[in-house]
Amino acid sequence: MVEEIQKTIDTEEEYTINMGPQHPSTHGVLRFVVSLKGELVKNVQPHCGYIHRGIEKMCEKITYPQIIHLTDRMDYLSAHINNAAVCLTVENALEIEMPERVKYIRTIIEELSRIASHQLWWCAFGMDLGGLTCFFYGLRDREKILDIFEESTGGRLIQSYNCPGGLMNDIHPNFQQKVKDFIKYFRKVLPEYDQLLTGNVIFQERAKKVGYISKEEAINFGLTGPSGRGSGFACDVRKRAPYHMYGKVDFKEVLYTEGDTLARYKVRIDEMWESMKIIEQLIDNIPAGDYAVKMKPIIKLPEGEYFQRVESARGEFDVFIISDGNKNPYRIKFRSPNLVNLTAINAMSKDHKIADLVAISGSLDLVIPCMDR
Amino acid sequence: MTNEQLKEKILKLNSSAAIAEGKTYLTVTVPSSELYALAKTLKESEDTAFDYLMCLTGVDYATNLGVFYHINSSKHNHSIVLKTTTADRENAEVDSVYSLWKSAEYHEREVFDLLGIKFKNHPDLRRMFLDDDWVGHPLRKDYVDTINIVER
Amino acid sequence: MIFNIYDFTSFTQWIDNLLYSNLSPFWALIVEMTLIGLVFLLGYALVGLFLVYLERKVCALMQNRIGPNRVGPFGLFQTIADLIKLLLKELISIKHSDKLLFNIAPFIVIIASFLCIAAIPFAKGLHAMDFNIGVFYVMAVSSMGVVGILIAGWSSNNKYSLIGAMRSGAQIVSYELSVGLSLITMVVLAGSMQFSTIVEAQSDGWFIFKGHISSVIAFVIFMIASTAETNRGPFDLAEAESELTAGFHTEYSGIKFAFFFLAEYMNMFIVAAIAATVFWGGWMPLHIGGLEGFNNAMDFIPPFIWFFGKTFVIIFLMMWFKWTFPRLRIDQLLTLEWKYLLPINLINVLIMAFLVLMGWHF
Amino acid sequence: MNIIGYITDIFKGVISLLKGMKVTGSYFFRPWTVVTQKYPENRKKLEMYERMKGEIVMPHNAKNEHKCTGCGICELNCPNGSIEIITFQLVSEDGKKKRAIDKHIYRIGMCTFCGLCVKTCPSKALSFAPNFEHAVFSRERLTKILNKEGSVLEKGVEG
Repeated sequence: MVEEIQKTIDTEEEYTINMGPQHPSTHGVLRFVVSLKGELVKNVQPHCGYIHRGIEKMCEKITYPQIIHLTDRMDYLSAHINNAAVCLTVENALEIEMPERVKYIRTIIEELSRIASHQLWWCAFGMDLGGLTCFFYGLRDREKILDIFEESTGGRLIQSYNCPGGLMNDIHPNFQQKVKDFIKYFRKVLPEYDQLLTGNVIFQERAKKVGYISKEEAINFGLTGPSGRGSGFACDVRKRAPYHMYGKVDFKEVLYTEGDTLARYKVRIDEMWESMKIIEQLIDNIPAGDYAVKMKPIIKLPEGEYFQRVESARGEFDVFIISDGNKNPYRIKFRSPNLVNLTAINAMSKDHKIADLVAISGSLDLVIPCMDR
Repeated sequence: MTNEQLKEKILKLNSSAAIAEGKTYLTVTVPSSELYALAKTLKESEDTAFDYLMCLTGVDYATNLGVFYHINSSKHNHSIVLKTTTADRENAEVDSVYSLWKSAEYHEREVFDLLGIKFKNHPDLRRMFLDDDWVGHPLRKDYVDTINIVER
Repeated sequence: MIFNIYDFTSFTQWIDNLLYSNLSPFWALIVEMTLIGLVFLLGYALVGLFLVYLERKVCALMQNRIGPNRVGPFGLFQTIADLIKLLLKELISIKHSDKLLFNIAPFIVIIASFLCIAAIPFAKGLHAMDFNIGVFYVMAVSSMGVVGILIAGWSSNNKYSLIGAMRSGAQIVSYELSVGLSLITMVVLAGSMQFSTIVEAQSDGWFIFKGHISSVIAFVIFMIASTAETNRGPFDLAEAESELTAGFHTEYSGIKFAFFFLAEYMNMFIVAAIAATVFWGGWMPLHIGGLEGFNNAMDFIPPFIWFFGKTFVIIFLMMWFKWTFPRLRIDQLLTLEWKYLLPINLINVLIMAFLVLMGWHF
Repeated sequence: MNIIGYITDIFKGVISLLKGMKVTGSYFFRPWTVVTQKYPENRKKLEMYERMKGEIVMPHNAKNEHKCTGCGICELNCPNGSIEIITFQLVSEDGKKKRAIDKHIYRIGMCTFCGLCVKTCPSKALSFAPNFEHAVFSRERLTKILNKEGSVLEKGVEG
């Protein structure tokens, strides 16, 4: 296969290199077949599927509560958001209204996972550009969120905290205090991120005007999440189709119009601030009540098609369930934001240097297990 | 536009379309030969402006194969579901919407890979996740793999 | 002058006389060279290993980590354990590679850095070779290392290696210019290319103070350019692990990799030593013209402590750069050199020449 | 090229670089901010959160009694088939036949810690334990039998 591609694109001046499946900057097992002319990238062909586990096929054989542990393992950096998407789909299909407490807690934990995910993205992006120290600062602060998760949910990376009908267990009594402490700490540390990387002249030069994509193109390519908002595409599902508590809290949809790597970077940094704002509005007012509603032991969705959009840390994550009335879905489709965002990489990185390809793929924040499913 | 307005508009465009009211979105079922034309008008006309393809799903209905298009307008923020089916399971073919929405490229490759629906006019239709020499399409209901799939 | 108590001239002279009185001149020369070679080889390995340890510890502290702490007290023997591991590792030979070039490349790199040490004055009289063109010699020899890197990248039969090597070539060819010009600025001030003369000339104040703003600019440029020349820090494009996996030494393993590794750290040491010698007075203690008491007190600190102290401060600075900044892109790297460093440098040489001409330096 | 812009560019760049160096430097000179831990040495002091999903255990009381009735709901709910329950018929004193567990087999190598077995158990016989050191030298040792040797069903728990 490689030979075939090589033959078609290897002209006298161009040559191909394989970036991946094992490559330090692809954060997993994604393979880019890059054809280069000197150091200029002429064509990028991504090859996916190195960790294709067939989650959609597996889901057709298991019940709805069991799906949760598989969605955890898709976008493992913001696992909670994926779970909430599936739970929301099932709950909306059954027309069960969640108690306010569940909505509050889900929103808070979703925002915390968004921060954690952006932190990890920040440090990995810094590392892609060669600033190794970023990696440790990001992980250091992410650890604090993981500790909060662990205390309440029992899991650090993969929490399996949601279930159709609410939450697996109530939050830990320390939860509120710890979240407040974290926000206080993180408000102090986040400016350090800016000093270390954002303001740095080398970083600015590396990121500015690299991987430009216009708003129209971004919409056409389906770029969502911070990658789309960096181009000015107002695609935040939290605003456009509110779920949980997002309709009732006050937050800004971060939009930049530059459409380059720096804009996508800034969107994520600003989103961390916005997430903290959302959490602060909710954390003190978690209403008392049940943490879950009583569900039937075997959940069966009525026949029909159910579609739910949520905003994951990387973009729009959609769950599409076709039910035939059984206890397991007839067909379930997860719209992975990463896979769609990857579509644009060829257009973005054309005629840039190979070092820019690394920066661009870093700025799209690709999580390969979510892409491959 | 509200769902009612959309319904009217679509019926005006294509009278043969079957429109079902879903939970939140309208589901418009059209024959596969008319889908591309309808999608094109929906995308290009000013009052609908469906410029963003959210999701493209292939389904195996045991007798026929179906494709769902969840489309949204970034300008008006309304959404609609297009659906088409083909009865030909061996040589299922649907027009590609790549020329309308570029995000369809990988979606369609994925559907081709896992369900075996071919997309006409797709620029680069090959397997997405599986090896090029893989036999069969795993998401089809009649796909058998006695070694890796454990039936309980 | 009190610092003569630490003068090594008589010691080296004594060894020299001893050898020449007992052996024929030819054999005396051979024995002398072997002795110096052995001493340097040992010092080279020790300094190299210590630098690796230091780098790991420094970056660990900057990154909120502990760093090596298992082997020996504070992990001091970690690098020795690493060296043993590298010695025991398999040397992988690659199909379709140019075997001869592939094998000699690490040696060229390490020899180039080894040759440089010969010219560095560690203390008064502790000097392998006091060339009268010392500065010129160091520049000439140190740029030989790039040949090894180019050969390594070419012979590996790996496109990543080749890209890395080509980047390294472009980088060193252009930054050589800045290193040279910034050193020339100081040579203008010192009026000599001989390291011993340069050091002696700083006995009443280091050149970085003597040459006003001009020598400060030269120092900053030298730091930037020399970091680039050693393929370190924000300028490690030849390795660029996030882009090219490991650049020119992707295909090397075992002791050959260790050679590249050691050479990188020794180059850093050499560059820092030259910076310390030319800008901060080398082994010369901190002297301020006119303050005799202070100068005498400073003289009690042995010169090699001054030398290594200054060198390690500069090495720390280079580590600090590396662990703070993101990497540049190849075109930005060349832009920095040709659009910023070179013009500034040329103007700086003129300013310095003017200062010396007018006698406005201290 | 604008000469003033050229010079201000240089100064702005240098200042931004110094800002970054301030951050890393400040951490370098504050070694007490180190966050990593020496893991195997601090094993004794490690405090895990009580809810941590380390492994699934079946709590036994002082009289070596557990609460598992052998109903098999956990086995049904486990998505990976990591639980297997072997039961036998127990004839009680008054002649009634009752189901009791012989072995509650738990394969930790297949477990994904989704928590469905713990959540759905009607008699709350299973729980998570915060033990996380599961590395063993052979795969067989990852298969565990949760009920202890000679344990019986606790009085008052109905199957």
